[in-house]
Amino acid sequence: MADLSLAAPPPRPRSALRRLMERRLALFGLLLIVLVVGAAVLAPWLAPYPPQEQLFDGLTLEGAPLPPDGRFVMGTDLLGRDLFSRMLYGAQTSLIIGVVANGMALLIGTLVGLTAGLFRGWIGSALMRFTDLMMAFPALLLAICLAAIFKPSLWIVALVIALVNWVQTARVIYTETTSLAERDFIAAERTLGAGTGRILFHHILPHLVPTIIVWGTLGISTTVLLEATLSFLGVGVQPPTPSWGNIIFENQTYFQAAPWLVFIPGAAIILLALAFNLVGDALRDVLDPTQRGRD
Amino acid sequence: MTLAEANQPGAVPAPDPGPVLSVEGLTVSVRTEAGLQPLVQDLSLTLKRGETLAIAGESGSGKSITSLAIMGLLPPPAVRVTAGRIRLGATELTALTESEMRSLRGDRIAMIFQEPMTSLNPVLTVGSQIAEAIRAHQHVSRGEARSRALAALASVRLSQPERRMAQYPHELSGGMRQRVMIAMALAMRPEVLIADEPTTALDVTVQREVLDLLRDLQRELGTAIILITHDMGVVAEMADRVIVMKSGRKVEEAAVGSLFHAPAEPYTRELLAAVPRIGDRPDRTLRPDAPADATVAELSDVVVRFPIKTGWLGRAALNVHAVEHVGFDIRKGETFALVGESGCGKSTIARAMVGLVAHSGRIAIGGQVLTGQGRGEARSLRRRVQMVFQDPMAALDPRMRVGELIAEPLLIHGIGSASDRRARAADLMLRVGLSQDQLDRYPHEFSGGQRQRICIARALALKPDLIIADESVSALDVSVQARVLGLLKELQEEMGVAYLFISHDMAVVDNISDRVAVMYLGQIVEMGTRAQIFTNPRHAYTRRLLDAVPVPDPSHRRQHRERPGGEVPSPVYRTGEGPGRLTLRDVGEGHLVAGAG
Amino acid sequence: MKKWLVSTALALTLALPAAAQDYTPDPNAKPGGTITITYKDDVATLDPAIGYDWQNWSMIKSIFDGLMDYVPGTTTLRAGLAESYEISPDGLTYTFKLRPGVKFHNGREMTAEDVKYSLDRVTDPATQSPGAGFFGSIAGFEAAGPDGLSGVEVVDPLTVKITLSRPDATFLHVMALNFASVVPKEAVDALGSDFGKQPVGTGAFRLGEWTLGQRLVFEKNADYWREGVPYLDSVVFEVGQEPVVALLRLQNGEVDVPGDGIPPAKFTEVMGDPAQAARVVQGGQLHTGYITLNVTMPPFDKVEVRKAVNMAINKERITQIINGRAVPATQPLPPSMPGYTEGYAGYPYDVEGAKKLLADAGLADGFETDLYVMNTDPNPRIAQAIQQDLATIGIKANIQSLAQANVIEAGGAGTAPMIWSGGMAWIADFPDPSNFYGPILGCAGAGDGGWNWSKFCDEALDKMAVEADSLSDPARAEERLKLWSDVYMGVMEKAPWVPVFNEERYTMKSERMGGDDALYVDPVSIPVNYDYVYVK
Amino acid sequence: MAGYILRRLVQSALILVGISFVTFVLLYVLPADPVRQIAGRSATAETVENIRRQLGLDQPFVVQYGRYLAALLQGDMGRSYLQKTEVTELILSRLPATLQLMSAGIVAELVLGLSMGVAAALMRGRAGDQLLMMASFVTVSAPQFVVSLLLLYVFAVKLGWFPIGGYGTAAHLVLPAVTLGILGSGWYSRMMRSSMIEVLRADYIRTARAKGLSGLRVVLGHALPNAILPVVAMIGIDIGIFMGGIVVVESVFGWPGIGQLAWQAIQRVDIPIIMGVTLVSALAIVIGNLLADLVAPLIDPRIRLR
Repeated sequence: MADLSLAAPPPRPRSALRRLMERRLALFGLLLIVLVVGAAVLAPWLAPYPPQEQLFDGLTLEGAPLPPDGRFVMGTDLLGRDLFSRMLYGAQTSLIIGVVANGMALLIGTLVGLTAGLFRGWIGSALMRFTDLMMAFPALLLAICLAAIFKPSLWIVALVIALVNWVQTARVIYTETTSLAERDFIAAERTLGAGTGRILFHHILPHLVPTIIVWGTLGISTTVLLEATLSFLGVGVQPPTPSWGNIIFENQTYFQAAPWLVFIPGAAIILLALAFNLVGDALRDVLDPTQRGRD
Repeated sequence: MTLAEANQPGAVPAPDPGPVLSVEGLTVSVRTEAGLQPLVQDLSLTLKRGETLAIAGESGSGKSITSLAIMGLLPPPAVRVTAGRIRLGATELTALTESEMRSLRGDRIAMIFQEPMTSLNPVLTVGSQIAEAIRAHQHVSRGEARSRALAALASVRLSQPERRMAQYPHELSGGMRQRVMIAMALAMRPEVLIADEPTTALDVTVQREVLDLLRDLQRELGTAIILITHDMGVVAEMADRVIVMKSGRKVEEAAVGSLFHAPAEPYTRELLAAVPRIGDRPDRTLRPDAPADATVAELSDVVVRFPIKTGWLGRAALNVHAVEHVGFDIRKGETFALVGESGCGKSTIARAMVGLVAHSGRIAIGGQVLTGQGRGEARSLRRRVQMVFQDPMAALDPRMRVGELIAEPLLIHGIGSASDRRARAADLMLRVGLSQDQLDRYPHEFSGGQRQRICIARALALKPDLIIADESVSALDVSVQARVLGLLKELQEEMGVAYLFISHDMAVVDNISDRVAVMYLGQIVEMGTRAQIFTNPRHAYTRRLLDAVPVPDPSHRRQHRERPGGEVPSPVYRTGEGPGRLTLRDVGEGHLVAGAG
Repeated sequence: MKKWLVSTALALTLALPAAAQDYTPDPNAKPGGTITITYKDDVATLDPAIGYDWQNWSMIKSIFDGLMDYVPGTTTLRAGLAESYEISPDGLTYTFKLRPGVKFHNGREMTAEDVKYSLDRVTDPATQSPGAGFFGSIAGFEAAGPDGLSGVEVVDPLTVKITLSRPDATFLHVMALNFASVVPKEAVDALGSDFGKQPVGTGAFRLGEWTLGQRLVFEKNADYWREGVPYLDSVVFEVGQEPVVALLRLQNGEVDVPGDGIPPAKFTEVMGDPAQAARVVQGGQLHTGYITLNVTMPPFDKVEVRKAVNMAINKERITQIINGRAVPATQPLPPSMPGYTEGYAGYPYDVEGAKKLLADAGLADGFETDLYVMNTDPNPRIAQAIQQDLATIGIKANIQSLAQANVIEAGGAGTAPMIWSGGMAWIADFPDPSNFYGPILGCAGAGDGGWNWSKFCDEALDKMAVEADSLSDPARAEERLKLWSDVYMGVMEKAPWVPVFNEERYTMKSERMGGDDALYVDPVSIPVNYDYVYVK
Repeated sequence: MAGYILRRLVQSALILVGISFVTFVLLYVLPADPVRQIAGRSATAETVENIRRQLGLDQPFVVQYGRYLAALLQGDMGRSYLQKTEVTELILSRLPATLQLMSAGIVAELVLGLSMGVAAALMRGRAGDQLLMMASFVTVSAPQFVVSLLLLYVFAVKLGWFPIGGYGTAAHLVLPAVTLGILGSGWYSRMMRSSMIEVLRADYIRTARAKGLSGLRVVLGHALPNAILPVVAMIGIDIGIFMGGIVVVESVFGWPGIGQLAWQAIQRVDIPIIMGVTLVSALAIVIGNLLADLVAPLIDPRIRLR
């Protein structure tokens, strides 16, 4: 219905920032992100207790954790540590994993998919065969081996997660790139004499932004949980460093006896993923000039 | 299907003089940030039984919206009917619920669309799509629906209807698909058929056949047709009455004869004046300062084949012979046209010339030979040949601003500073008739014609010797088309640039070209000056092409020829095989014709 | 577990009347019925020469018999396939008289040849038995191979003579190990490596069905040579069951004994409900959880540092973390083990004292080190508690929570400064103090790849240990235990370990399960002694 | 077509060889010694060396890998170090359960994901859409173990509708399959939603409506087959991700699949089993991808296999 856009000429666009600000959901997401980042940064000042301190009165005599109350707003964990303090410090770890590891995975995946999609010759097929190989490789095993070979630290874990998680992104980006490469405006660029680099970064990459955002936001929660799985296998971030994922994993069997130990960090991960998604969705629309005036 | 052929359209007297469809004061609005915006305003029309009413107008005139409003297919919730009434016989359509409306659609009122490729579901067989339309309205068995679908396919004179039933849309040619659409629309013998640009996407010879078919079927079934089109030639040939629309309003309504011969409104006159007609222009003499032998492009024996890999280890068993041994020259400052129908290889030649596809044979631009590698050609060559594509929307990166797009070729070739480039872009904008304060807008904020101007400005940025215009005005409204053609001519006068003008539209080609080559199945069948080709076509195919063009004159008579919609000959051959090579023979004054002519 | 029981067992010499101090059958027991036991992990193998997991340990016990056996629910030795035995005065020759008429599950009668074959097989390196080392005292062990052990002789079809190269007070216990089970040669030859999947023994149960990864069914051996047992018609083992789920199924009446015990997440819930708590049997086990301190790695090469660590650990707190399912330990041996030093209080929990010791060692500012731990709950939690305790005296211990195999590797290679033993910890193979020394504290295990993760090697103590074990004369058992007690006190003096706690067993059973509570905390048959329990 | 499949199979075989190599390298450099596990805690140094020699683990890497590959080509994956059972037998005995659970899980995942995606697309921009997309986040972010236990607790223990874990009947299959379905549905619902929105804009949908078809028929008969295409390609990718999730679900529901086998083997460095499971799951992924590619032209006749 090309007629519509012509019949109603779009009003002049306002600045991207303002448009972003006008979306209530996006603002809510942004607020959540700011909150989490704030919690992570200000953890040393906000936390009522050191995150690893096993409080003498944090456990019942039988060794059971304490439910949330006035003193421990989120209760205590199995070692009698204040969950609220651990959640605050855990935000640091989880943000780094969710943003850095996921970001690296996206970066690798995008680069591989993009290159393979644009250079359809032997480079492309070599890259895609390699991607196929990695895809058929059990991710968890790879992560365990990599993490066991390097000594686990936060950054190594982030790297391992990135090395495991880029594959799906690469595949999806590859598919999209190949279809974009067929489009007329790419042919037009070629006739102008545009080099591959220019086509790649100025004309193809911007069109991949929506896909990257979708995979990026969904990837946040999965990477945070993957870190937890790795911790559980003993190749993740080592205790007592808290991360939202490993708080869940440490306590998952207690979901009945001490539900707060599972559901509070679980909700935090979901909210974090949601926040990034809300902002990502809005960003995607705002960055796409063809969507202006259609919100 | 043996109805009288010589009859004038609409000559069959209508049994019932009362209108089958009437629209009164229809207003359709879209909800935007700025509130309700009317798309169609206060439109009234009546359609009598058996008559063909054409709604003519350019993009944005609201003609398609009107048809969707009648069908009850406006995209909810943004667009809706805000005033007026639509009545089908005694039924008040605007008062119906969606499910009541649904039972009418396809039964009493049907519609066919512009793009037969995208309007048929690609994953369902032709037969099942038609049978489904029948079963949606009548409780018949699958077998019964199938046999009726088969009958419907036969009635649109599709070759091998039995086989078509099991085929998928992509296995059919464009003309065959449109026949399928018509069969589907008419399967329930509706009272009203709305045909929205039914032939716009088709080749001219196919268009001819589809129009003939529609007219014949109308006579047989007595269906009233609303024909929505921008093509005044089609209007002249098909319509009994015409409504001209502009910006959502009716401009003029008249019987077809009086509209063409005595248009009442200035807009109608303008519109008719813009319509390109064949044979109303003398041959042009090239600029005197151009030496006769100065060529900007020489092609000889150019061959492009695309292998279809099928076999084990990806050996190519089949090849598409897109371009076969083509050779021609383009002289400095002239407009050389390549005409032919889709798939004849004309665009492939263009792509080969800018290095987008690999070729064999020799292509030289300004004496410099393109190697056949496809990509990575020397940059200097790029500067001398530029290309303007058919669909300006697709050819402009939607995520870049117009100013950046126009300046991009300069940036790529490292010409000037950022401010120089911007100044040049502004300059070019002015040159193609746009204002420079539009530099920061995005392509989608422009109309189709404006976008094509942007593409032209972009092509001009590097001051090329040759611009390849690949169907560059085909998608534009006639008035816009006329203005763009004017612009191209003007630029040629001014800059001495040569054009390779690729088009399927004979009238446009006649309008702009100096020399013409006609292509069929990858080979040139006839080549000569404009006058030679248009006044003295020697090859059978050229004649057929010229014959098929609808003439924007209702008094024009044409011979009616019947040809069932079969398969179009294909340029696909097994490896090692290929089409017979045509040799061109000079029939006088450089007029070259293939074979026996 | 009472010390005197074992002493009595060792006091038995010459031709003991087989049934004399044997188990008194439960008058309420009645035959019949089927019970269901669950495990999380797969049962690896039922080959007695290979099986060394705690799940298959008790299963193998029910399918096979050795020459010696234990009184059900105790650590008291009793005769098994041997009707009687004689020990030569020098303690170097054991002559076993076999019980006549004992049949393998395949119907063939068991003879002395089978006993010899079984011992030859387990010590043959080609068998790759993890238990071969236990037979080191048999003459000819070093040359063991396809030709068999020179120290094992068949005297007549019902008599086997075993000659030792050195006196070994634990030898009768060794003969009660699964590794010493008697297997029929023809079945092993026929099945080769698959013998572990289709075992043939003389035991109370025979293997009925084994669906890999799902279930095993043991069926009653009607020809079992012990009268009256087993009571059960069959035992079904369902494997691959998450402990939490197994407990839910128990609460639902679908399972009789969850083999993995009560998961920590459910422990307080179960113990808080009197009806459920009544079905929980509590008992000791021959287990010690400890921290190894690598004495070859500075600063743990300083005994002050090791002592300081011993004093820094708050054992009470750690037992609280595991819901009090253990008692704080003072020494390597668990309290129920003979040789345990009564009255020894161990190192006190004394933070200030620990700090002072560190300062004495010149480490007043503390140091940084690594603490290795196996990654299954609750071990990382315990490690974190240890970490916090160490932090209070200035030691920064980074936790390396790894898969079992990786921890064992680090421990064996001697690259781990500290290891928390949980999950891999020492549960005794047999109830004798020597079992806690050789491989894990002695010089023999301190080499590369050995299980002595402290790499502690004290020649003097090793000599004492050898001396103790050569006291095979049952009459000198008390003397021997005293010697062992001294050895472990010597170890505590050098403090290569921090003994943290001795785990208690908590076995939960279904309503219908009958039999003495002791059968449910049987020290050698975990989780229950299948041969003697019954359905009410 | 046959040529295509053959070519793909050769490619797949190469991928499998590649995977066997990478896995072997990783396990070779992994700091854990399988011999220590086999030898047990009482083993002497000689015993350990002896076992190492018998297993050929004292050989250089190239020799070890060469031997493995040679045996593998004859269909021999070796014997488990700790269970002493043929790896082939171990895997074959568990494979049916995993395949069953996996197919049921994928069906559940597709049914849930696709219907959520379609519903969201139809309610685009409205509250229902946002709610469903929110739900997709919850499922993507939910810890597998907790979801498994929660479902088990509610539907098996409390309500008693299904057995508490185990294997055998269709009733046993429901909960684990639904768990996997819920966990994986988030990705599909998102993909399906955007694909559906795209398709609903297509001309042929307008044609279908112009024919007077009912809304349901338009969605199911015309939009769905078109919208599902990108999702089919996703299934191939998904099988890989699925393999990870199946470990936890299998262990909670006591499902005797290869996930549990792998888990135990990894914990104890039982290299032949790890190798075997890796290769089998890689094979499953490769076959899954092949199937996805073979199914695509059945849905969309425009796709030709070349």
